[in-house]
Amino acid sequence: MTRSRPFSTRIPVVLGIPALFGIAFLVIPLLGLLVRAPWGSLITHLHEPGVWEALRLSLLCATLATLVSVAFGVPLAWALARSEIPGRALIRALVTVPLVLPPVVGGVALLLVLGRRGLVGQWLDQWFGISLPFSTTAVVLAESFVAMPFLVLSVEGALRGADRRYDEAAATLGASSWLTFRRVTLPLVAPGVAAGAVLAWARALGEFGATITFAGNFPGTTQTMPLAVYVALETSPDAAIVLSLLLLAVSVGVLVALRHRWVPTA
Amino acid sequence: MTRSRPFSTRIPVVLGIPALFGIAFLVIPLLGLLVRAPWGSLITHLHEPGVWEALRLSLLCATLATLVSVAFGVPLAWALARSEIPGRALIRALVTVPLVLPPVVGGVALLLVLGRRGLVGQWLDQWFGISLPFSTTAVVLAESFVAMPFLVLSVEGALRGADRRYDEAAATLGASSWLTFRRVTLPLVAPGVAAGAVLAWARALGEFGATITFAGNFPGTTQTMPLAVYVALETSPDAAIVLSLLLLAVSVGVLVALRHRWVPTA
Amino acid sequence: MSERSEGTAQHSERSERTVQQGERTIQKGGRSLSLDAALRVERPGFVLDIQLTARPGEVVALIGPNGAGKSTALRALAGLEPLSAGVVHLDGETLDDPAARVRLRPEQRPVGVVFQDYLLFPHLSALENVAFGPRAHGVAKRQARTLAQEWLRRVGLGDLASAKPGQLSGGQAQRVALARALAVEPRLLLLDEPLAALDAATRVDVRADLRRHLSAYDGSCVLVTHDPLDAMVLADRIVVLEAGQITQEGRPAEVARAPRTTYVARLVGLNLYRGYADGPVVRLAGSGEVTVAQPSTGEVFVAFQPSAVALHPERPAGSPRNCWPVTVSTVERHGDLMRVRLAGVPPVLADVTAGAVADLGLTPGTQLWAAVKAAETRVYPA
Amino acid sequence: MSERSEGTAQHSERSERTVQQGERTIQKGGRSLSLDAALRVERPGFVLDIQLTARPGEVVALIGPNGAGKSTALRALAGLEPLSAGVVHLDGETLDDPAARVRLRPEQRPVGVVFQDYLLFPHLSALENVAFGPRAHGVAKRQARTLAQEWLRRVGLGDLASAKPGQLSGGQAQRVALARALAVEPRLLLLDEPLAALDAATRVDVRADLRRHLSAYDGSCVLVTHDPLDAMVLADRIVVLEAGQITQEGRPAEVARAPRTTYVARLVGLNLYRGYADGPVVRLAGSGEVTVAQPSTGEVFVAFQPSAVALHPERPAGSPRNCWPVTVSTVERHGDLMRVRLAGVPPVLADVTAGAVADLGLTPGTQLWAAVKAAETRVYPA
Amino acid sequence: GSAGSGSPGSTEPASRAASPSPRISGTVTVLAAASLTESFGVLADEFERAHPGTTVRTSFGASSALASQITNGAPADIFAAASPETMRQVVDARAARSSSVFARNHLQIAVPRGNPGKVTGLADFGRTELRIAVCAPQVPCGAAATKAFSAADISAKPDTYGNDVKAVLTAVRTGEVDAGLVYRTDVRAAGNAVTGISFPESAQAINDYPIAVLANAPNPSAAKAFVAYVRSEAGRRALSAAGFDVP
Ligand SMILES: Nc1ncnc2c1ncn2[C@@H]1O[C@H](COP(=O)(O)OP(=O)(O)OP(=O)(O)O)[C@@H](O)[C@H]1O
Ligand SMILES: Nc1ncnc2c1ncn2[C@@H]1O[C@H](COP(=O)(O)OP(=O)(O)OP(=O)(O)O)[C@@H](O)[C@H]1O
Ligand SMILES: [Mg+2]
Ligand SMILES: [Mg+2]
Repeated sequence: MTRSRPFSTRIPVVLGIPALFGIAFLVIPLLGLLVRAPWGSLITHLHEPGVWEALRLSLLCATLATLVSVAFGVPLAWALARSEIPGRALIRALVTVPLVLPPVVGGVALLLVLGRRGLVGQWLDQWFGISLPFSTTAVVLAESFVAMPFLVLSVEGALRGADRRYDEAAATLGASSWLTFRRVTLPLVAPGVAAGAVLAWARALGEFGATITFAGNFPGTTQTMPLAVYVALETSPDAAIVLSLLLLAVSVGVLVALRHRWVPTA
Repeated sequence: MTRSRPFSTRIPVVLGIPALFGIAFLVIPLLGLLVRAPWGSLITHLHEPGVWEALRLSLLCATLATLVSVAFGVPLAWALARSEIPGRALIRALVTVPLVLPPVVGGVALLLVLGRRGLVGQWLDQWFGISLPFSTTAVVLAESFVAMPFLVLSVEGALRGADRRYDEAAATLGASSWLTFRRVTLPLVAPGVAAGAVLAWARALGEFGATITFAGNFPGTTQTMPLAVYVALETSPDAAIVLSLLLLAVSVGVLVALRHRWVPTA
Repeated sequence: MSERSEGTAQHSERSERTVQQGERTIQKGGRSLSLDAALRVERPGFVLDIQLTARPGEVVALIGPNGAGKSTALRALAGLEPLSAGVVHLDGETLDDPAARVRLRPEQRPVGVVFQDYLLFPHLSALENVAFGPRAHGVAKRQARTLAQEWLRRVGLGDLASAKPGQLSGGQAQRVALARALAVEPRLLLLDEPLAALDAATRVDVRADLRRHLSAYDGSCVLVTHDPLDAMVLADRIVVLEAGQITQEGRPAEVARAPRTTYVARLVGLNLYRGYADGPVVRLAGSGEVTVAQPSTGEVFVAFQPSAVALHPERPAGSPRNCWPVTVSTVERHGDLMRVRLAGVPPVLADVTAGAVADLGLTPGTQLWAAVKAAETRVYPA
Repeated sequence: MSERSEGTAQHSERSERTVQQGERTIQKGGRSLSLDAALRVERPGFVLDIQLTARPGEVVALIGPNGAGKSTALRALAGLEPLSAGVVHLDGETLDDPAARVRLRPEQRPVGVVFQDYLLFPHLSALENVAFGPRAHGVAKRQARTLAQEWLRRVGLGDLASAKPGQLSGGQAQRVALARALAVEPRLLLLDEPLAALDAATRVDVRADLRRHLSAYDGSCVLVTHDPLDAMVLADRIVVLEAGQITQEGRPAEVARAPRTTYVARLVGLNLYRGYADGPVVRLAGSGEVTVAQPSTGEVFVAFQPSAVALHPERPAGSPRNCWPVTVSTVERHGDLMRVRLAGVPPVLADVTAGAVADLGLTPGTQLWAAVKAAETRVYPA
Repeated sequence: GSAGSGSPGSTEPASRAASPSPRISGTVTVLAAASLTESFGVLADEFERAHPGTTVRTSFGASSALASQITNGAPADIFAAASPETMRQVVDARAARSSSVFARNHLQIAVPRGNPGKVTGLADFGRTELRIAVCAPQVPCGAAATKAFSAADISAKPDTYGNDVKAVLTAVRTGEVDAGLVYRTDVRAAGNAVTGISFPESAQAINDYPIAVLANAPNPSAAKAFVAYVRSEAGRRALSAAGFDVP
């Protein structure tokens, strides 16, 4: 009879091997980048103008986009999972559209709606003198547009997996559906929301196509790291690799540091 | 006292309004595309050579990439959520790397590893005569690389939300951890897996940067819809919009049709 | 006088609620119904269709076999289960009336519920669970916490206020659930087996506490329980639910004395038969007949206690009017006595001493004669 | 002889298990221990530290107040809770021994568990839940289903085989959980309140069924229960667990007759005091003294039944040797009688008739004299 | 001037391109800059017709991405880049021996339909009230724009830097900016959605398109024939039609 060492959780082989493959598949390309990175000229590349500015802007915009996604995406996920709104299946499918849309086309679509001559944008411009494109706001909007679906779908999945009877218990205690949502439903699906927020943040951080099209690429206001990487690719692939690694290092660092927050201890 | 209509689930205003905003934000840009689409020349654009080929290839590759992601991503998610492997926080953060990495750089990284002269690819070439890049397999790999993290993180979130005591109950009935996983854990987090698979599929369907870099843009073997859209943008932006809409229509159609499968009835 | 502890379902008429209930009876007398409900819930393979009423301050015990629809009835009253027909009035207010398209949501109903599986919010501490209801009703945070602490103290968990439900034992969790439901001071209290997980000693305390609490407030209470003693001690009226229908209803003592279904008879430990009386002889519905002391005519129930059944290895001569051959199915200890389940026409339960079991060599399969004196039987119209 | 129904915790010595247990006793006599465990589990604010043994075929009832550690002990035996020290041997095999770094995983232990909250797999039907264990043990699909169907039939749920747990009532779910645990035919069976949610009538059947099943197989069984009757009927030995420690252990009749803690005394409905005996007078540990019939010396327990307590409005003259002033705290119905909780030195429980309650005008706060004859007390060494 | 290692025409005299080639067959794989999509599409069809038995596989993408593919061993025959810079990366990696410039592209001002900003020349790029888009200086069209501005002695006030020409062109097409600086080929491809305005300084803002047969070309003979075809009269015709200058 096999005897496990005391107090260890055993990973069955049928799960362990694919899991190892999965990790390898996701991580080895990163190793490829690290191996080929121009370690000699690293410092030089990091001191090129605008790099840190772009990093700051990336982190800021991705975080704001995540907040926007949470603010609107969580209620949307709740409506999809819990309420009986008509055409739910269609709405759910439409929510995935920004994922499928090639990002450049997504940027065009945003311009068509929010641009100076866009469906909504022309009125914003005319009545309030607000012009969104080519501003930092536009970066946040573009990133929110591509990132929100991740949040919505993860949170909806988590909500469907959660036990609705806790909501019933809250209702019998006199809690309105809003209070129930805030104090019962949401805390119960916190891991799902956290996972969705991480997905959204990471996706926003890496967003490129929609941003360049809708928000443009102006150092200091709209040039995020992926745009800087793209520009660098043209002249010096080495610099592009260095910038990508910087972006990765920062994001991995942030996620590891946040660990205790986004992975609630059970 | 307010009286609700019989048997309707009420959406509280504080949730309903942001949910509406969320829907509008995600769907109106699509309307923008629809309004500006060249309805007159629609048929012409749809009959341009290679369009249907590209669509077929897109659906095929995205589906295969989703299968790959599920096969490797679910075990990985399980290992992250349930086992005590060392360095879990770091692995979890590294899994998000493909999200953050600008996709073109992701493609370069894949080339660095799996290319004919790559870290792994050179051995594949030398020993087995296998060359991955610029093949349909490369498209699937590139799409899997960007799509798998979505699956892993959604499923991990769902696993963390699930009640582990059912696993304990299965163990006391003599079930190995693999049987428990297959017959108890996995069915319990089915909504999370479904949400993750949808995310991964949609993301794979829209994948562009890593594909064009790692797999090239050869009609019939590696030119998926987003690449076809890119090519069309060069010659006719109208055609690009039509192709994007075609891609969207198909993906929304597929998701609505699958609804009963990926949204398990509670 | 010998000691009788928990579980004695039998009731003498003397033991009416004269002590603590004097005032309540007066209160109730003058008032109309507090709860007045007709519930119909349809499910594939199951229909619940009952009338349920309660006067102010009255405690109604809902008893019945597993799957009879007790929890379903409570859920319907709480607004968690849509009625397919019927109506729920509470203190003159309409909570539910599908025909008039009126349906208050659960949170709009002044109803408190203890769920059969507690449903404590797993992410909140015991204290926060109990404070949740008062908070939802607009009580200030600090005050709600004080209130919650007080309720926890009352159910004996004052020192576990900060424990999460996952860190509570089963009985502790049930006590928190009870405190949580009581803390909102509802006008209708719905308790689904509120004492099932409590240990026997605590149960006595909590039952007494609940008793005191229920007498103190004039809302109605519907209590589901499987424990006959709980029903006897806590309830003013017992409603027996079987397969979605009410099969008997009445004061605890009445129900215990004159059961009208096999379920109730087994609950209170009686042998019960239905039959057609023609003078002193009742022809039973299954088959067989029983001679009784009080002659009557028409459809009747015949009941007698297991202890009234004498067992003999041979056909006895002498006074017992009822005497028939039986075969032992099982023998099990039952309190001080051994309870013998006997197959025959009719089948019957007998309580005998352990000594008798040994003397008669009772094991499953033993053939015997059962004898019951007519004087021991009770007859009442069906 | 009057009928005593469920819940009577008191036991006369006559009612030994002579009937169904003849063979088992012989079986056991010849064999060594089947389960031999020392469990130590440490948690913040709670330590479980007990020795637990069982002979082959023996049923051990674990009773004790809520939060005593009963479920924790079962979890530790099943391998779900790591031991911080101790050892678990089953039929000579070591299941757990942290010192030797041996620990079998739960699925490697031949142990079946019924959890307090059932933990039925929500996505599988009742049948599939029961078939799960046999399937995991390698039984072919068709055969496992036949087996499961048979088990469901035995717990009376043959026609609910295809229902999902969400569609079962509480009691139905518990019966499925019982069938599921029994279907793997484990060598050690751990039952955490397996009958708590069953309705009183079904409970009698399932209890008898369980009794029969437990006598049929020679694995050991540890049973957690709050129902004294379950413990008496099902168990060969009772282990009383309080605050993580064993406070008493013995055959059901012994425990009922000579409780050693207040918890057990309340469980079986006795007044119990600890004190120092010096001849016929026992000075109680709290304060007060009791005169007893059997003189002795040293630390002793004194026990007497609530029905042995007489209540008087004035200090009575005459024979009772023990007589002291008390104040009524609560009065509640208890079976046929009323149980009066009295504060005084010492505090005491008295059972009186409803008539006496009315005559004496007993309401909380009434001042009385309690009297107990020395002949009614029982004394045994502490 | 050419930035590549070979001067124009150094390897393949134009005269030989037109002459009937030796029997060639098989597949030619061409990696070409995205801006060549239209013209190379036409050329590939014509080449296949002229040489029955051959197939031309084209893969269009950003020159830089194509260069990465080639240096990582892409099994291609020909690389046609949109900038000498990227070609040099390939040559430096010894993936191609030499290259030649086969086309030039020069800048034009693009304005939305109706020219709302009333833009007439390069001087308008200094007007702060206008919304202006140009390419980022690191990418070829941006480098060319910088040259044009310095030649005209204008300090341009762009509101956004496109990462490529298409980003600038999209901004113009949707009316987001009043003027952008793009290639003439792009203005032509965009049809009547944008108006092109030529300016004299564009002569200083020219971008060269080099082409090369790759060192590891699987089908070198057919590759040479295709390059020759690009440089032939037919090739020049197709390129000019798309708006390129042909040397
Ligand atoms: N969600 C459901 N869907 C379908 N049938 C259900 C559902 N819940 C319960 N039932 C069925 O409805 C009937 C009544 O169930 P209910 O829970 O009301 O019984 P109960 O009287 O509370 O029983 P118990 O004493 O075992 O708790 C049962 O037959 C049960 O199987
Ligand atoms: N997961 C946990 N973490 C911390 N403490 C716990 C946990 N589970 C139980 N406890 C505490 O451990 C003690 C023993 O709990 P256990 O569940 O074993 O009690 P029990 O004897 O089964 O009680 P009950 O009769 O109420 O089911 C209790 O005080 C409980 O609060
Ligand atoms: Mg129930
Ligand atoms: Mg317990």
